[in-house]
Order: sequence, then structure tokens, then C-alpha cells
Amino acid sequence: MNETALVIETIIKAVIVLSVTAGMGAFATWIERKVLAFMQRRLGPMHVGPYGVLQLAADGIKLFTKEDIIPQNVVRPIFMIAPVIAATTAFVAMAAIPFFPEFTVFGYTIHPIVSDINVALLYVMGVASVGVYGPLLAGMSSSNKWSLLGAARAVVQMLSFEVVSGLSVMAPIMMIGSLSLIDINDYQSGGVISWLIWKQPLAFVLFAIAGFMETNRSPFDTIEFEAEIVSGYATEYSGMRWGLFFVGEYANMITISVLVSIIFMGGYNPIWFIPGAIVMLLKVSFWIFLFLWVRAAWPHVRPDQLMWVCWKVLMPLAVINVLITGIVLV
Amino acid sequence: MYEVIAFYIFSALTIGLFTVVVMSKNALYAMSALAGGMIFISGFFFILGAEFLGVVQITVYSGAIMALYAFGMMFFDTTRDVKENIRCKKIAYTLSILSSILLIVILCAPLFSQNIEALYPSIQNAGNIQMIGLVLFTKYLVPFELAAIMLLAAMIAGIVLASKKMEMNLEIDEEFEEAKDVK
Amino acid sequence: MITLTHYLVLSGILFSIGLAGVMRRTNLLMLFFSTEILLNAVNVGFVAVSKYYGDLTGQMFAFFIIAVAASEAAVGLGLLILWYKRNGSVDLTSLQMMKG
Amino acid sequence: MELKDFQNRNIAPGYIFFEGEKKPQNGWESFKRVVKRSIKGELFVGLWIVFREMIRFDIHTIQYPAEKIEMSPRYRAIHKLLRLFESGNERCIGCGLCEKICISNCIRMDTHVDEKSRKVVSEYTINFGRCIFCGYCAEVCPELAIVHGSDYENASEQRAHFGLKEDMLTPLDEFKAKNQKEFPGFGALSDNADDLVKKTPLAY
Amino acid sequence: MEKYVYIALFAPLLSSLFVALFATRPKILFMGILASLLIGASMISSFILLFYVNAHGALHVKMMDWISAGNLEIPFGFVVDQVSVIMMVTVTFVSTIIHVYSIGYMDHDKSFNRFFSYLSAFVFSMLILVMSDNFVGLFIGWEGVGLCSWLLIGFWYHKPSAAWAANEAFIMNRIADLGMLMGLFLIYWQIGSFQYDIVFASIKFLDISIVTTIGIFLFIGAMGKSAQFPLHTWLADAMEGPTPVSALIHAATMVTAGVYLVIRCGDIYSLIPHIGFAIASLGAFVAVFAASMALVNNDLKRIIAYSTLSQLGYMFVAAGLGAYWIALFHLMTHAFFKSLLFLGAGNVMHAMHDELNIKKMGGLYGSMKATAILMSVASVALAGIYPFAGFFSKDMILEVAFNEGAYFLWFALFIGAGMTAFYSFRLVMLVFFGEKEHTKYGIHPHEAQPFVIYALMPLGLLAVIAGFFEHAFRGFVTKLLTNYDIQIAHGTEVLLIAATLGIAISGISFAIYMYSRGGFSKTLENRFCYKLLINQYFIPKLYELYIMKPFGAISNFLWQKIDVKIIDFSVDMVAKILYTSGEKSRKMQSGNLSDMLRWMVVGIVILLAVAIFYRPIV
Repeated sequence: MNETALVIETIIKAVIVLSVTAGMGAFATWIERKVLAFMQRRLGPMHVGPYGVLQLAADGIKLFTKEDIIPQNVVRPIFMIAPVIAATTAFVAMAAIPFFPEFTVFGYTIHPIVSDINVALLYVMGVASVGVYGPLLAGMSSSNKWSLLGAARAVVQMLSFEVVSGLSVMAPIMMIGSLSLIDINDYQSGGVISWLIWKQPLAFVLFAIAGFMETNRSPFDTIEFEAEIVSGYATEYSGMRWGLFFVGEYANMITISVLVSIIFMGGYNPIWFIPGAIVMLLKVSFWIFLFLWVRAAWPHVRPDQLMWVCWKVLMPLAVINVLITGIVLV
Repeated sequence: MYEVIAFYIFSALTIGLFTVVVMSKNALYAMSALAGGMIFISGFFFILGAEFLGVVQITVYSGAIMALYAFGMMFFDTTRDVKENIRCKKIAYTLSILSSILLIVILCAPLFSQNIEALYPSIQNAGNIQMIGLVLFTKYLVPFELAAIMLLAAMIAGIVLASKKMEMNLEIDEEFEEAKDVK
Repeated sequence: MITLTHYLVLSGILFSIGLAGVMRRTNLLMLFFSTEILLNAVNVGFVAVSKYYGDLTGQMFAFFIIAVAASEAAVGLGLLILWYKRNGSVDLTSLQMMKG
Repeated sequence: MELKDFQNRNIAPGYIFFEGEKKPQNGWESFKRVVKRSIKGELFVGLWIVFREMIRFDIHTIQYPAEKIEMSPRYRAIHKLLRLFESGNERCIGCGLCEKICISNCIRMDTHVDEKSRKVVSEYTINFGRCIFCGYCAEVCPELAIVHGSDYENASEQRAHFGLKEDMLTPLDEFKAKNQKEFPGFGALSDNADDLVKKTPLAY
Repeated sequence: MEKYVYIALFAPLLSSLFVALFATRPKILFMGILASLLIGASMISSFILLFYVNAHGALHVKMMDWISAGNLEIPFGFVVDQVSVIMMVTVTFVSTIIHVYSIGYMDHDKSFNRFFSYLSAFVFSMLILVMSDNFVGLFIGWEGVGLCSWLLIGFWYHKPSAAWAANEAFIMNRIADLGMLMGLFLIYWQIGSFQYDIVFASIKFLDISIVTTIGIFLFIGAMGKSAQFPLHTWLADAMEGPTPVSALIHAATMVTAGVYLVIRCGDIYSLIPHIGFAIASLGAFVAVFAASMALVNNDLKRIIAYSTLSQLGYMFVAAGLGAYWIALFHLMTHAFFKSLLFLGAGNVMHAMHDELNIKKMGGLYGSMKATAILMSVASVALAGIYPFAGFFSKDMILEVAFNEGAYFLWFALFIGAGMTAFYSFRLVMLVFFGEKEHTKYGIHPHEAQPFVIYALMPLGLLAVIAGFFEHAFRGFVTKLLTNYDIQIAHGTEVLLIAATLGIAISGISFAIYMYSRGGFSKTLENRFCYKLLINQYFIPKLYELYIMKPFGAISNFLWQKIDVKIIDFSVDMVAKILYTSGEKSRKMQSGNLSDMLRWMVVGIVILLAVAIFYRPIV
């Protein structure tokens, strides 16, 4: 029976995480439009609802009701399933992420993590690496050259940056000695001073860059850069299938924000009087804001520059960082 | 119970997906089915308590190897139907079915005696990763290093092979080919 | 209850599927796919044995097999690209120089 | 004139050349450049600028259907055909210059001689699908009959909308309400035109 | 002292190998001189060793471990004791003279260098044979001299008769070597060692029948090498080789290896006197048998060859009866005068342009006095006239036979001595005196080069005086060998000596008498006994008829029927089956990876099936 209870609890948690992050993702689209507008001296969406808050509902209605166009020459099942994969991988990665400190409801302690596996970090990164299949399959099945180019770029980009993210996160793991995100969080429970960002600044920077990379956000949005390859892998998509890509992208953003917050910025440990949950929310919000901010501020990078930076700058730096950490630890 | 359910679901899925890999004429189907199958295989690893291996399976197989193959498919222009003139399918199927029957007979036979002892027994109160780490860096250190060197060599080989004269078309001269044929 | 035999039979079936693919396919890329199936089938068996005998050697073996598969993919794909550039095809029928 | 001067003949004497930084020759130099740029914090300057704009909240958006921009008098939108202030007759004398000069060939006119032996425009159309709003027609018109209006919201269900004489000609009721304004834009008389006119006796 | 051993042993090897480098080159005189000098160095070392052994006793040298496998341990060891040093001295001395002689004799031969290489190799092998301190080394030397003998008999291999003779010698020796090998195996099987000292120390404790068998087998080996009765035909045919070879190998050294073996194994044979007596009987038989063939033969070298056979018979009589030192003494003296005889014959041949038939010679004394004198001296020595060397040794053998009470043997040897005297002087008379037959054939004989004659001088001298060393020799050799005293009353002894001298002198006088008058009448040649003798008792014919022909027929049958029809056919069948199956299964190698993989899976299926269905029988 205990097993069943666990399963039921897990399912409930999963549903909550799914719905909340999906909602947050949708909300984030509104936030993005607003923030980008403000940064560009605009107002952003204003008409639907107060200050355009209901714009996301309107978008949702539009996406759901739009015709689901499937072009004639695409590989139908793959074409149809690719967005689902993109969204699914984004959400599945969240299974091992603790969002908040544990709390008690009706005498029942709830761990706000879907599944506490001890290889959580590896798991998250593995699933993130599977995330390449969304763009890849979409691009390959679309029978469109822009899509194919987008898929190729996606593969190259993801594969390259997995190396950087893995190597950069290696140093903190070496210091902590655990892959569990809860352990990582607990390691930094000693206030701001104990944040890993101070001990591993280089790893932090590299991981942040890799995070931008893995979410395909500007300035590394080579795989769907309009000026070069129309809309990349999503060129042929419309309606809710395109929307799923969108949701996946925002879910990824949230995942990366949470990850960076937990690994380098103290996680959900309370600061002063602020409870951990609020701290966590603030951090995640800051990170999502940073994603938007960077998009507003920085120019786009060419794919070859991207590869160059990845393999010839970031990866050596990551390796050196790991080496130095190892030497210091030993 | 859930283990049983998971096992059977995963089994059905892996077998189905791998069958698609083998049978499908469409390379894209094959590729995606294989990637999916890999992920479900990692599911088996999770069930079996080998979390580390499961994650490695996902990361390396699905994340890296299959992506490489996808790249290859793009390069070889086989994102669509594979043109194959498959001969004597029956022989292939007969042989594989025969071998599977034989394998199953062997595996189901009570060959596994009880006196097998673990060389490296699992350590109590230690996670899968810790155990793997302990074993990997003591007993299997040399193979581990060798594997690292092998991977490095393979990487260099792959880069060299694939990037050599990337801008050139290596197709052999027609005349040369004809001369060879005459010979 | 799932026993070791279950896993081994599964492994055997997957292996046979891989064998069928290896024999049936003539596109080299598809052959590589089938080879990966073979390796994975074996991996399942190894990990199951490792679990049921409480011995990590099986997992180690699976680990090294994955490493080998990665190398194989890298080198094999490099060779395939060379062959494709030379012959414009990755079909087995273009690879019959060893005809006896 | 030396050759160098000839080559730079389009460049003003006080021009400052910006060479830019040297391109990196090898990997190590590019690596150094990346590191240098990262440390210099150029990227953070960009970040700061957009953030500053955000907190300054200096929004320049005009919420269009509700608010509209005042068009400049010289704005060249849908053409208007004007009437004579004195009589309310059409100013157009049917000379056909606008039809001749139109570079996109979108103006068509038809004239006839009426009972008073005056040339009268019977049909006048502009195909706005082709018009590029260059303003030559207004410039060439000797009678200031055709001018550009400021009506830019020209979305319509029919192609023919706005382009007919009836649409462009100032309606009589408008005219009577003295709503017709002299066009201040391209080709119009300047404000001090009267002063510039040389007075000549008309008595002959 | 070890270094003298090594010089004595390896100087010939060095000479052989160095000269062999130039074997295919045209004649280089320096090669001959070098070889002679190196052999000379070997001889000097041997003499030094002789004096050393005389003063200090035997010398054992172990150069290195050679074979060490399981219980078998064979060192590369050498022993320089009284017997082997005598052999060494004899061999190297004769060799040196023959090397020098060969420079003159082989002057015009185009394979001059090759000859010296072979000759030096032979000396090396012979030294290995005599110096080895174990049976394996002896066997190696044994085979080495056999090989060199084969090379040298067949030196003019372009001549079919030479090639045939070489092969005959070689094959006959192989037959005998089989016996020798059996003996060696028996020794190792029974004693577990090949070292002489161990073998001789423990042979006494063996069963007498085993010792008998060993003795017989070893003697079979000796018979082959020393050309005793059933295996004697090769020696006469071996005269196809160059004359220095005949002198060195087939008179002075190699053929005496059998005698040396018997002397060496004296400890074995002294345990089995009946076998010794059989050996003596065979020796006596051969002595008469060979002498009788020499009586009528017209071939210059063959006469001397038969004489050699006969003298070997004498030696075997002495050795078989246990008078080892006498056998060794006769061996030594015989080496001197017989090689002298051969070398003189070589001079004659040269003079006669390789004519061998003595009937076509005559009166050569006029043109080649020195050779004539030397050959006469050698003949006198051979005949056993006092005070020449042959007298002392041969007469002693007769006395031994008498002493042992084997009067029959004594008589046979006595007759043999008469015959020896006769045929020696028949040869001398026919060649050097009487009618100058050669003028009919337009040959103008000339004396050999002076240095050749000078080289022969020491031999001639020794042929004369060697007998006077009898007592010194006896004293020296019997330190190792069992002493043998002749206990015959002085009167009888004198009588015997007188009888022997008498028959020898009468043989000589008869020969001189007959041949100074022109020889026997032609009618004698139609007599049966003449025919018997001139045809060598028809033994070669018999061999040919009863051994070679049936053997040939059997071989032919085996070749035609069994080899071709069955073995070749089955071998071909295998090849054909492989070929056709290869041809058929070539299709498997379609070069198509798919097909190969299918075959691989077939293999997997078969292996799996075996794994299921095969139950190992425990």
C-alpha cells in the first residue's frame, strides 16, 4: 500500500508541477513581451484584460483554435510527435528538481520534488540532452530546408554545450560530493556567504552561458533565428504544435533558472527573515528576468562563432576549472 | 507490482520500437524509434537500481550517439525512405527467430547455479554512484583509463575522417573506375 | 515478480531483433542502428545479472560497452562520411570490393 | 588633384577614419579578444542601457486607435481634389499634366467640353494600388487642384475605394461649411505668396 | 692449455669458413696457403698438447652447455687424452702435408678454393670426432666427416661416376650410422648419459646381453665408416675423388674412425670378448679378402684402396683381440705410409694425365725418381720389412693373433702379409719399372713440383722410422688403454718374425721376379679365380642383383602403384576436394556484408544449438 501511496503522491505532484510550470510558462510569455516592451520604450500588450494580462489567454485560444496544418510531404507521425517531445522533455526534467523547501500540510510532510533520485543533476542534464529531439525530429520531418538547417544547428549546438554544462557543473559536484540537488542545496545553507557562486565563479558563468545555450535563448538562438533560417525547425508548424515548442522553451527556461538558483545561488535556503520559498521564487524570477533582459540587450551570435566559443573558449576554461578545483580539493 | 507493470510496459515498448527500427523503410522512423528504445532501456536500468547507468544511457546513447546518427542521416540525405534491395528476407527472419528461440531456451534452462558469488558485492548504505565510483576507480581503473583514451582516439579519428577534405568531392574518376572494371 | 530470467529473455529477444536488422538491412546507417540494438540488448542482460547477483561487474561492463558504442559511432560515422563522399552511397551494395 | 584625393573625393576634409581593431590572426588571439571583451564588460554596458530605459519607463507608445498622431502638413497620403473658394467649382481644368507626369501611371482622367464650351473633367480616378505617393501630380498641377491629404487609414474592402473623383473631391457640404483648407503641403503656395506676386494691371 | 685445444679445433673451422667465402671465386693461391697455415697451426697445437699430455696427463675442456633438456645434458666438452691426442697429431700432421700437397695437386682445378674449404671442414669434423668427450660429439664429428667425405668424393660432381660414388659412400655410411645410433640410444637408455667417463664407469654394471647388443651396434657403425666386409664396396668407388682426398680421408683418417671407435670403447669390448673375437675374425677375413682383390686389380688407386681395406682388417684384428695400443699404433704408422703411397700415386696420376691403369704405365722411374723412391719406401713399409714402420706394427698384430691362440687368424694374416708384399711390389714394378707402356699413348711423364716432393719427405721419413717409436708410444698410450703384453716365448717370436719377414720378402721377390720378366701370361686371366678377383668376388654385382635391383623394383612398385595411385591420389583428392569446395563456397564470399553477417548468424545458431544439445560425457 505504501508503494501505491507513493505512486499516487508522485502523480499528484507531477500534475501540480506540470500545470504550474505550464501556467508559469504561459505567464512568462506575457512577462517577456512586457519586459521587452519596456526595455524598448514600449508598452507591450495592453488591450486584452487589464494591462494586457489576458493576452496569454487570448494567445492560448488562438493557438488552440488555429488550423493544425500538416504539409503534404512531411513524415506525418514524426512531424506530429516532435512538439510533444519538445514539451515533454522540458517537463520531465523537472521531475528531479526540488522547487521549495519541504513543508507540512495537515501533519503530512510534503517534499516539493516529484522524485528524489540521487543522480538528480545528471538526470536533469540527460533529459535536457534528450530535449534536442524536439527540434531535431521536427526539422528532419518537415521536408523544408530551413527546418533541416535548424535541426542540424540544434544538434550541433546541444551536443557542444552539453559538454560545457557538464564540465562546468563538475566542479561544484566535486566540492559537494553528491549529485542530488537537495544535497547541493543543503550544502549552501549557511547564508549568502556559502553560495557556490563565490567559490566557483567561473563554473557559474560557464553554466549560465550553457543554460542560455540549452534553452536556445538569445543570444544563442541560432536554431530559430528569423534573419537566417526563417523560423528554423518550427517553420512548418502552426497552431498548438507550434505552441508546444513555445511552452517547452519556457519550461526549459524555468528549469535552468531553478537549476542555477539551486546549484550556485543558495537554493531555497532562507535568507534573514525571508522564507525559503520566497527566496527561491525571487531567484527564479530574477533568472527568468535575466533571460529576457539579455534578449533585449545583446546581439545574436553566428553559429560558427558559437561553436568557436564553445569548443575553444568555454570548454578549455571548464576543464581548467575542474582541474584547479581538483587540485585545490586534493 | 509497479515494477512488474513497468517491466512489461517497457518490454513491450522496447521490443516494438526496436522492431520498427529493423523493419521500417523510413530512416526517420528508424532513428526516432531507436532513440525512444534507448530511453526505455534506460528505464530498465532505473528499475534495476542502476541509476547512474540509466542516466549515462540517456545522455550518451540518446543525447550523443543518436544525435550523431541523425547528423549522419542529414549528411547522407536519408531523412526519408531508405532505398534498399533487400534479398532473401526469409533467411534473415528464420535465422533470427531461430537464434532467439535458442537463446530463450538456453536462458530459461536452469543453468544458473546458486553458488555464484559476487566479486564486488554491493556495499550497504551506499548509493549506486558511490559504489560505481568505488569499483570504477579501484578495480577497473585501468580499463577506465583505457576507455578514456579510446574515446579520445575515437573522437580524433572521427574528426579527422569526417573533416578531411570536407570541401572536396571524393568521387572516383569514371575512367579510373572503368579501368578497374576492365582489369 | 520479475526474475533474472525475464530480463535475460528480454535481452535475448532484443538481441535477435538486432540480428534480424543486421542481416536484413543493406543501408550502412541502418546497420549501425541494428548494431546499437545488439549492444543495448547485451547491456540489459549485464545490468540485470549485476543486480540479481549483487555484483557491480555487470554494470561496469555495460558502462564500457556504452563507451565502446560511442567510439564506434564516432569512427564509424567518420568512415561512412568518407565513403559517402567517395561513392555517393552508403548502401552495402557499393561495398563489394572483397568479392571472392 | 592627386590620385588619393580623387579616390576620397566623396569624403569631406574633416572626416575621421575609424580603422577598427585588428582582426585576430589565429586562435590564440581570438581567445584573447574574447577574454578581453568579457572582462571589459561591454556586454554589461548594453545590459545597463536597456535596464535604464526600463526603469526610466519613458514609454513612447501611442495607443493608436485611441490616440493618433498629428500628421504633418506635408504628409503625403490619399489625394484630394479641391474646389475654388470663390465659386465652389472644381479647380481641375482637365489639362492632363498629372496624368502625364504620373510615374506609376495610375491616374486616369476623361474630359469633355460642356455647353459653356469649357473643358470639364468627367471622370478622374487614381489607382491607389499602384500609386507610390510621390507627389509629382500635386507638384505639377497648375491650379493646385490635386493635392495630398492626410488620410492614411486607407484600409478598405474594395480596391476602388478612395480612388474615384467623388471620393477625392471635397464634398459640397464640407465646402459650404468652409472646411476645405488650402493645402499647405507639397506644391502649395507659400504663406507669403501674395507678396511675391508682381502686381500687373488687368485693365486692357 | 685450453687455448691450444681451441686453436687445434677451430683453426680448421676458421680456415673452412673463411675459404668458403671465396668458394665460387676462381683460384686464389693464398687460400691454399692460408688453409695450410691454419691447419699447420692446428698441428703445432696438437704437438704442444701431445707434450702436455705426456707430461701432465689428460686434459678436459668444457666449452659450454650445449643441450640441456630434461635429464639430457650434453655439454660441448672436449677431452685431450693419450688416445685422442695421438689421433689429433696423426690427423693434423697428415692433413697439413696433404694441404700443402694439394696446393700443387689442385693447381689447375677451377674449384681450388672450394676444395680447401671442404678439406679444412673435414679436418674440423675429424677433430670434433676424436676430441669429443661424449658420444654425441663423436656422432656429430662422425656425421661431419661423412658429409665432408660425400662432398669431397663428389668434388667433381659433374662426373656421373663421382656423384654416384659419393652417394654410394654416403648411403652405406647411413646404413651403418643407423646401427651406431641404435647403440647410442641403447647407451642413453641404459645409462642416461653420453659422457665417456660416466658410460665406461657404469657399463660394467649392465646386463651382459645389453652390453653385447651395444657392442654389436657400435661395431656396425664402425664397419660402415671403416668399410668392413659387407659395407666395403664404397671405399673402392670413393677413389673417384681427388687423390689428396683419398689419401687423407680414405686412407689415413676417416676410415680409421671405426678403429678409433672400437679403441675408444675398449672398456665396452673388453667386457664382451666373444664379440671382440668376432670383430677380429671379420678383420682377418677382410685383410685376406681385400688383399686378394688387390692382387689382380689394374687400377692404381683401387689397389691402394684395397690395401687400405686389408690394413684396416689388421687393425680390427688387433682391436678385436684387445690389443688396442697395437691397433692404434698400426693406425698411426699406416696413416703415414698409406697417405704417402696415395700421394705418390697422385704424382703418378698427374704425370700420366690422370691415367690410372697400371698396365699402361711402366718405367716411370726414369722420369720421376723422387716419387718412385718415396713410393717404394712406402710399399716396403706396407709390406712390413724391417726396419720400416709397417714391420713393427703389423708384425705385432700377427703376434697378437698367435698369442691369443687364434692360429687360424694368424694364418690368415700371415697369408695376407704375403699378398700385401706381392701386390705392393706388383704396383711398384708395373708403374716404375719394366716396359714404358705409356709411350704408346703419347704421354710424357714429369716429376711433380719440388715443394710437393718436399712436403712428402716427412711422411717418407716417418714411414721409415715410425716403428722405432714403438716403446715410447706404448708407454704413452697405455697410460689410458689397457696394456697388452705378448707372452710368446722368445724363440717362437723370432721364428714368427722370421716367417712373416720371409713370406713378405718372398712375396716381394716373386713380384719383382715375375714383373721384371713381363708379368703373368694372359691365359691366367681366363681362370675363374682371376675373374672372381678382378670382379671383386662379384660382390658389387651381387649387391646390384640382390639388393639394388629388388630394392629398385620395390621402390618402383611403391612409386608407381602406391605413391602415385594411392598417396598422390589421396593428396590430390584432398586438394581437389578443397579446390572444388572452395570454388563452390566462393559464392559465400560475395563481398556483401549482408551475406557475411548472415553466415555469422548461421554460426551463432549452430553454436547455440551445440550449447543446448551437446552434453559432454563426464
